[in-house]
Amino acid sequence: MFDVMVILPLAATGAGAILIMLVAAFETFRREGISILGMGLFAFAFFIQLTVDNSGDIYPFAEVFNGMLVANTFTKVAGLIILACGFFSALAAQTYFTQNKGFVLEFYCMLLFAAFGMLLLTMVAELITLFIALEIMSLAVYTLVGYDRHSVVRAEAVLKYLMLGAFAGAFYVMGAVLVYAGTGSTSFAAIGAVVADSGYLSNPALVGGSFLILFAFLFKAAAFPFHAWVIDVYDGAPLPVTAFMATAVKTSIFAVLANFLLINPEVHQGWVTFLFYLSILTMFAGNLIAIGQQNLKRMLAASGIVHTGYLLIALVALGSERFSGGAILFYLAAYGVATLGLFVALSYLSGQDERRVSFDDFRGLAKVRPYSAACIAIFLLSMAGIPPTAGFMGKFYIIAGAFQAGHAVLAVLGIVSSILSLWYYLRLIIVMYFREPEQRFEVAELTLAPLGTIVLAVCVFAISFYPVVL
Amino acid sequence: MLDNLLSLMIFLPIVLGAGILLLPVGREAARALGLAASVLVVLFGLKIFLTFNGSSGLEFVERSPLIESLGISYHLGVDGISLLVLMAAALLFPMVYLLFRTREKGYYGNLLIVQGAMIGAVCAADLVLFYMFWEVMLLPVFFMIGLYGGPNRLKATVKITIYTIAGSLLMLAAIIYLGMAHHQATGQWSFAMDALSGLSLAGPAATLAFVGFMVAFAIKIPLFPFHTWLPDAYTEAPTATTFVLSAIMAKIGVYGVIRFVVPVFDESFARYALILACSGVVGMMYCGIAALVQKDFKRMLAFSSASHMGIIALGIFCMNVQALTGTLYQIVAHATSTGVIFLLLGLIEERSATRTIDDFGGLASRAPILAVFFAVAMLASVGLPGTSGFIGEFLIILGAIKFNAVIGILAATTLVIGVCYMLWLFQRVFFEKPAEKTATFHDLTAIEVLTILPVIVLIIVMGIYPQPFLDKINPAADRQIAALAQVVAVADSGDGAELNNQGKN
Amino acid sequence: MEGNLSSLGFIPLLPLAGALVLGLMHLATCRGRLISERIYALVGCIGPILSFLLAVNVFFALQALPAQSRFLSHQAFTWFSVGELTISMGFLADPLSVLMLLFVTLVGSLIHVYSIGYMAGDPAFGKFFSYLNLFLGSMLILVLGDGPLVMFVGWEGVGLCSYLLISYYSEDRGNVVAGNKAFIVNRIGDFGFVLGMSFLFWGIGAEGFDYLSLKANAHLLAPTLGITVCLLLFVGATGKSAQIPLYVWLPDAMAGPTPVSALIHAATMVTAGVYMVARFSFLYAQVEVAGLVVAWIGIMTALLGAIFGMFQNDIKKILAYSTVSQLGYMFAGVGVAAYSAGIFHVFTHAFFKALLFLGAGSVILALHHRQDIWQMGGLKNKLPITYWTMLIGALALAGCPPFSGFFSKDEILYSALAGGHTGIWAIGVLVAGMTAYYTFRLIFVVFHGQPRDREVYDHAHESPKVMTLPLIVLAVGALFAGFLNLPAIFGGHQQVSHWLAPSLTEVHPHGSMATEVLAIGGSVLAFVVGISIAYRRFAGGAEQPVFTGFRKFAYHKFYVDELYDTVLVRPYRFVGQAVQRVIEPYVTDGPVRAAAWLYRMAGLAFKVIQVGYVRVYAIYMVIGLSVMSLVLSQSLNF
Amino acid sequence: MIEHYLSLSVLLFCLGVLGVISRRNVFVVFMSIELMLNAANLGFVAVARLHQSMDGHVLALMVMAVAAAEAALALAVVILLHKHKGNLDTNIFSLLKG
Repeated sequence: MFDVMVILPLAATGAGAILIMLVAAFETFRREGISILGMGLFAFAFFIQLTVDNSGDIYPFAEVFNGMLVANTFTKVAGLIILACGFFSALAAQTYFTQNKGFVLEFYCMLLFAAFGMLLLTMVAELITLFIALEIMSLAVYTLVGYDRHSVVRAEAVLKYLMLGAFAGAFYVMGAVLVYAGTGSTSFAAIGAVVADSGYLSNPALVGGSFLILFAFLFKAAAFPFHAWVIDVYDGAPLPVTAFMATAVKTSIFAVLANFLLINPEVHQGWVTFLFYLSILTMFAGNLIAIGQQNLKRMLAASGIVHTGYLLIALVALGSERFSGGAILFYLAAYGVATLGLFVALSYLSGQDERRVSFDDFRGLAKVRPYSAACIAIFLLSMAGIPPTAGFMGKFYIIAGAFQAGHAVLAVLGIVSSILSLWYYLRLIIVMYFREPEQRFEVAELTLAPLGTIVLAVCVFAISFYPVVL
Repeated sequence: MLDNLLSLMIFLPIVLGAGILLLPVGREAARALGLAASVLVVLFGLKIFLTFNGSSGLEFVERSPLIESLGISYHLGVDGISLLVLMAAALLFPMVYLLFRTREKGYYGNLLIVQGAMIGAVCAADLVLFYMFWEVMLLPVFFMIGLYGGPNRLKATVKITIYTIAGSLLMLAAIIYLGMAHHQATGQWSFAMDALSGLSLAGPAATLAFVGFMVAFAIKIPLFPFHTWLPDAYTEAPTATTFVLSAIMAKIGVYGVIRFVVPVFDESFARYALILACSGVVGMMYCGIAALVQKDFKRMLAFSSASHMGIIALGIFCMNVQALTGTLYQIVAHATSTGVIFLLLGLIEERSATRTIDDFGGLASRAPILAVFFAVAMLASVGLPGTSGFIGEFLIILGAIKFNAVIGILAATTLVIGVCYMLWLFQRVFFEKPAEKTATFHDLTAIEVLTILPVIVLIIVMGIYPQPFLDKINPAADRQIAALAQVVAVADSGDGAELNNQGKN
Repeated sequence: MEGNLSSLGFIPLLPLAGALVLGLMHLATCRGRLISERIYALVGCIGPILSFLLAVNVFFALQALPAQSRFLSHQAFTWFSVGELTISMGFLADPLSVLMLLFVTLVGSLIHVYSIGYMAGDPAFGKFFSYLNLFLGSMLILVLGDGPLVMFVGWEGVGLCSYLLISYYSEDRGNVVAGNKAFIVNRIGDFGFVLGMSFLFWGIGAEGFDYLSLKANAHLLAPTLGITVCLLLFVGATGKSAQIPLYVWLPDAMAGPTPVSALIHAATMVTAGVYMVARFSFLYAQVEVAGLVVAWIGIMTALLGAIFGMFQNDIKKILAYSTVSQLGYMFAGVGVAAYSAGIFHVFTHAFFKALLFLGAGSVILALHHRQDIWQMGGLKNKLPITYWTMLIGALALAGCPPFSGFFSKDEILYSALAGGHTGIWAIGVLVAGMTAYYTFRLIFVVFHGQPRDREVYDHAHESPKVMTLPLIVLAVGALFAGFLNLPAIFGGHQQVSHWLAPSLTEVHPHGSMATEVLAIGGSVLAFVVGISIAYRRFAGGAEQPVFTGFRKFAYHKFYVDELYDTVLVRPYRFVGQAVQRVIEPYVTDGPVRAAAWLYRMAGLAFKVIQVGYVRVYAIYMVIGLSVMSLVLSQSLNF
Repeated sequence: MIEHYLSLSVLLFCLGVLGVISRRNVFVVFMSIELMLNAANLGFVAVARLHQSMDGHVLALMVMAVAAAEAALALAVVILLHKHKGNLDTNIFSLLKG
């Protein structure tokens, strides 16, 4: 019975996706109805996930699924974050499509499918299930990016995403092959056992395989030097989808990455040095890309790279004993709230056909729409890590973790990079507040997004003192 | 309600300010609210000052856990070191609301928030809490300069914000390092000052952490050569912001050094005290010289303020009770004098719509009362005996000479340097023939006089009868110096010893 | 051994209170002058006169005590106390301070009265009296302070008042500049004073930082530190008392109203330096070197002042330089450890120099603010009182027996000679002659001969009673003050020296009769020579001479001001400009700007890399992958 | 013995990689990716044989299924692109850059 509870959110999203697909077949449902339904399903799944309390590792239906899924506090919280991201992306979409063309009813279906893949991804304990989950998520997201057939930009975005995604996916499979060759099994537990008795570095096939798998994850997480796609794709994708990618995808990827690295402490040890340098490169590359950008979506994509860098720091510092992933998840939550907040705000401020997406378009926003501007400022400050926002605490945990793991250098460089990141976060605030308005920022009336923005702005402070165990 | 007075002093302004910013409030209402809140804070502040007895350590303590897993707690308290800074942050604000009556509501709202945050920073006894207030108190300044500043405000606001946040983020790293060090020592995260001051830190990491703290505070004070954000910021900022920055926020930097750096990093502090002292003295002379040639009234005063901060900071690095007490005293003395000077400047600017020194002249005959007030504040800032400025400055010079004769002699040049630019300014603005820009200049109104008069009186009283104030801060200063004692002994055997040796043989 | 006398506190307090009241009255009514000058004058004069009476009272109280225990003190309250340092706002009345007290309050009161006439009709009458009261209060704190730090309060206070009063006519730029000059130069002196005090404190101040304790512990002071302290304190003295090299401010200070010049820049404030050195006699007595420096700088200043005084045309400038010169004498006196002689000269000088200045003021007022002596002449019939009183003053200054100046000056020269400082004595005699010369040059040109400017002469008229009365009183002082310290050779008992003895550490040189005769003869001779030359040159009403060569050089004061300007002021300004224009933007702020610029450039570089070709992105990935795998294979070596 | 299979599979895989980074025609690129996946499949079955376990074969089937799904999407994208530009050169799709 309990196992059912564990996978119920999963089932709910999957079933919901299919449900929407079916009702979309009938013309009876209008956009509003569908969007409410989609949001409702996300909320429903969220609350189930919330009610499930699972301490320790649970392998739901171990004998049926052959222990390819595992649920624990970590997966639970990750799932919560993903579902919340899904909910707010849906909310953003609801508003977004009141003033943007190219809505298809299947949008929410795809959203739910993607969420389904992500939830699965957080829970997998076996390589091939992982691949399937990854692909469910990816295919859904590809579709979300490119479903608007009339826009060449979307087409280009989906081309880039799909091509490079599939490319990386192939590497993943190859990695799986090598790991399989090295250990004779694909389940994390078995691999862990093999590492435990025969050692890790002494097993070239395993090392090479896990290297390729790692590469695939790093690609999805847009770590340097595999970041190039993320900027163009975020730019090309519709705003709600970008929001979803920026938050939910990142969450699921880091969840699975953490799980994979913790197959066995040795594996983690094997990659610490790598992740160390990667995190540094990623942070600084992200900053350097971000300062050059004029377009907010691109800037946010680049800043997303920077945050990937921070998360990599957290991965480096993973205390492999008593792993709770607290720092990672808190950071993901904080980052998710701020990013979603921005995208939700953009989804109604950007106006018809995403007219306003560059810095200069938001000149003097504070004079015309003070509350929106205030919320955006709050989100930006949270991203920059100014207390008492959640972003600050997130950074705090990560830096503390880095120190605790003895990576003072990483901690200091993380600080330095957040100094650099002030540059472009402040820039938007300055544009919004200190410049004179040139337009009226007219937006569609009667939409949920403004409300959502305010809710998220409150969350920025609300979750900031949520206790987390390092 | 009055048992957690400090929280009240912190959050009454912050909440009110946030309310003013968020809710649709008229500017008049905003000003009234701001005035009311600041007056309340003044009353609370006076209550604290009067009921404070400096004998024990922290008083008015409030403590409740914030994040157990990291040992972060909401921990407030006042002691002799923070008392006078707290007074400076609490007492001076009503003037702004009384003198500048026609600003946007955001102006008043931000003022409230910055006051609350500064009081918080002064009272915080937990490093993370301190850091939070420390960062929060910058944001209103950022917005005030950007929204209500002068023509080049954008450049100025970006510079001050990135400069200071950069510094404080380095401090954040150092803070977390301290917590980690405590964790290593005791297996328990903690950021409480009492816990951390017990740590014995050594090695390069500790030194780096020390540097992290010092950089943050050096930027805020500002210590030479980290002062370059100051002239632009002070000049472009609206009067109230300049007042806040120069009168109080800079002092909080000094306070931070005394409160956090000295107890925790005593060894590193003693080792680098000489260098820091040099930077203080050099800054004093450098900015004093730069002040002489400024064309812009406000910019000149900005440099003069920076120059004084140099000498004030010097007092910390001399590591003897005279200098330290001098600094703590000078914090208030300079806050009052500089505060009055900048506020008067704001009034002058309002009346004559110019800041170029050469446009002025003959104000003394046009506005005698204004001239007298300005003169008193000016004399206090050049340290004339009988004004508050002298006590602190003399104590600092005295201590500096004990610490290191050369430093002391250089420090004493402030007597001359300060008077040079100040008198020249006074001559060109208040004396000589009235200029056409000041032809229609009218003197202070009754309200303005009544607003500023108390501070002027305070300046004089603090110069003639300082002992009550000193009694409050002496014990704390003694404790700290005593804690530093053996480290100072090490340092003295190096440098500051000639005098004592001469005294013996 | 020391008693308490609470009335001491009131002596400075009264004028200060007066200053406050006057100032408030003035500020309250400065828009429209509602208060008549009479009230101002009344309020202004009460303070000084009461203080004078109190001073007299204190004098008698002190006299009642046995000679060696003549110390009355009053600790008003603890000023500030930090660590070893404890300063109480305390006042000390001992023979030395009481002597100063008496003539300061007396002269001060007289000049207040005089000012009623002189400043009549001034728009800021009240302000003037407020400043004057403030000055007197500060001066009294200076005199009565029981320790260096309390003295320093008055020290700076009088400096401030001097600044305020010099730039009293602030509409005129020159006056303000003169005021700034005075304040800044004084501040340079105070720089030395503060350092001196600090070193002294760390030397022996821990047990108590008032004169009596310091005197008690003086022997503990290390010699090197002792010299440092003495010289640093003397720097302070040079600033305040216009000695080389800081004398330059005093002549310019004549920009102030004449009573100010009389009170501050002749009688009282400028002698503070001498008083201070005498106060620290217990230190200077320990280190002869310091004393010698003081003496030589003093005598050199005397010479320089005399030289300049001989070639000035402005009546006040002449007197100003004579003040500089006389101050030089005083320092020569205290320098050769003849402290009582120096102080005695301060005492007499106060009378005759104040007298001369007030006389000059009356002349200037009579001639409607003309100050060039070459526009005057033959005024003795027009202004008889002024003439006779000034004549007395001049004789005293010139050192004509039996006028006061003669005795005091002779005392100094005698001590120098007896102390074996023949050089100082010789120069002193020379200067005495020059003094006689320029003093009577002034007298003859102004009062004798024919009027040079007829219609000025015709409009001239004697000043009102309120001004001439103080002249007369001072004249009496100038005439008889000398007899207070009549040396034995004239059958006197040197009362002043004996009176001062308890508070000074000095050894009276016991020169032979011959020395004494030589000294007296020298000064008398010098006087005669000087006055006779002056008589031959000017008594007959000479015309303004055209200065050439050395005289021109001297007339321009050896171009010292210009020198200071080029050596100190301009370079200082230049450095300021350099800091502002070059160092600030490029050196101190340079790194910051450079970093920002670099950051932006790097950002552009990344924009370029982001080409937008998906294939290229794939290549990036592969490159990254291969680099990583390369590193991997290296690090794992398989 | 197994090494040969694995090296063949790696070789094919590298060919696929080369194809992806060297060809500009979208179609060919996707074919190269398919090649990479099939190389992996070869590896799977070989290793399955080595370990005498069925897992590998199952995995290969799974991968094929996923590959098919991907291919379907890929074809859709190809058509989309062709509709927009009438050309399948990846380089002409570079509106998003900088």
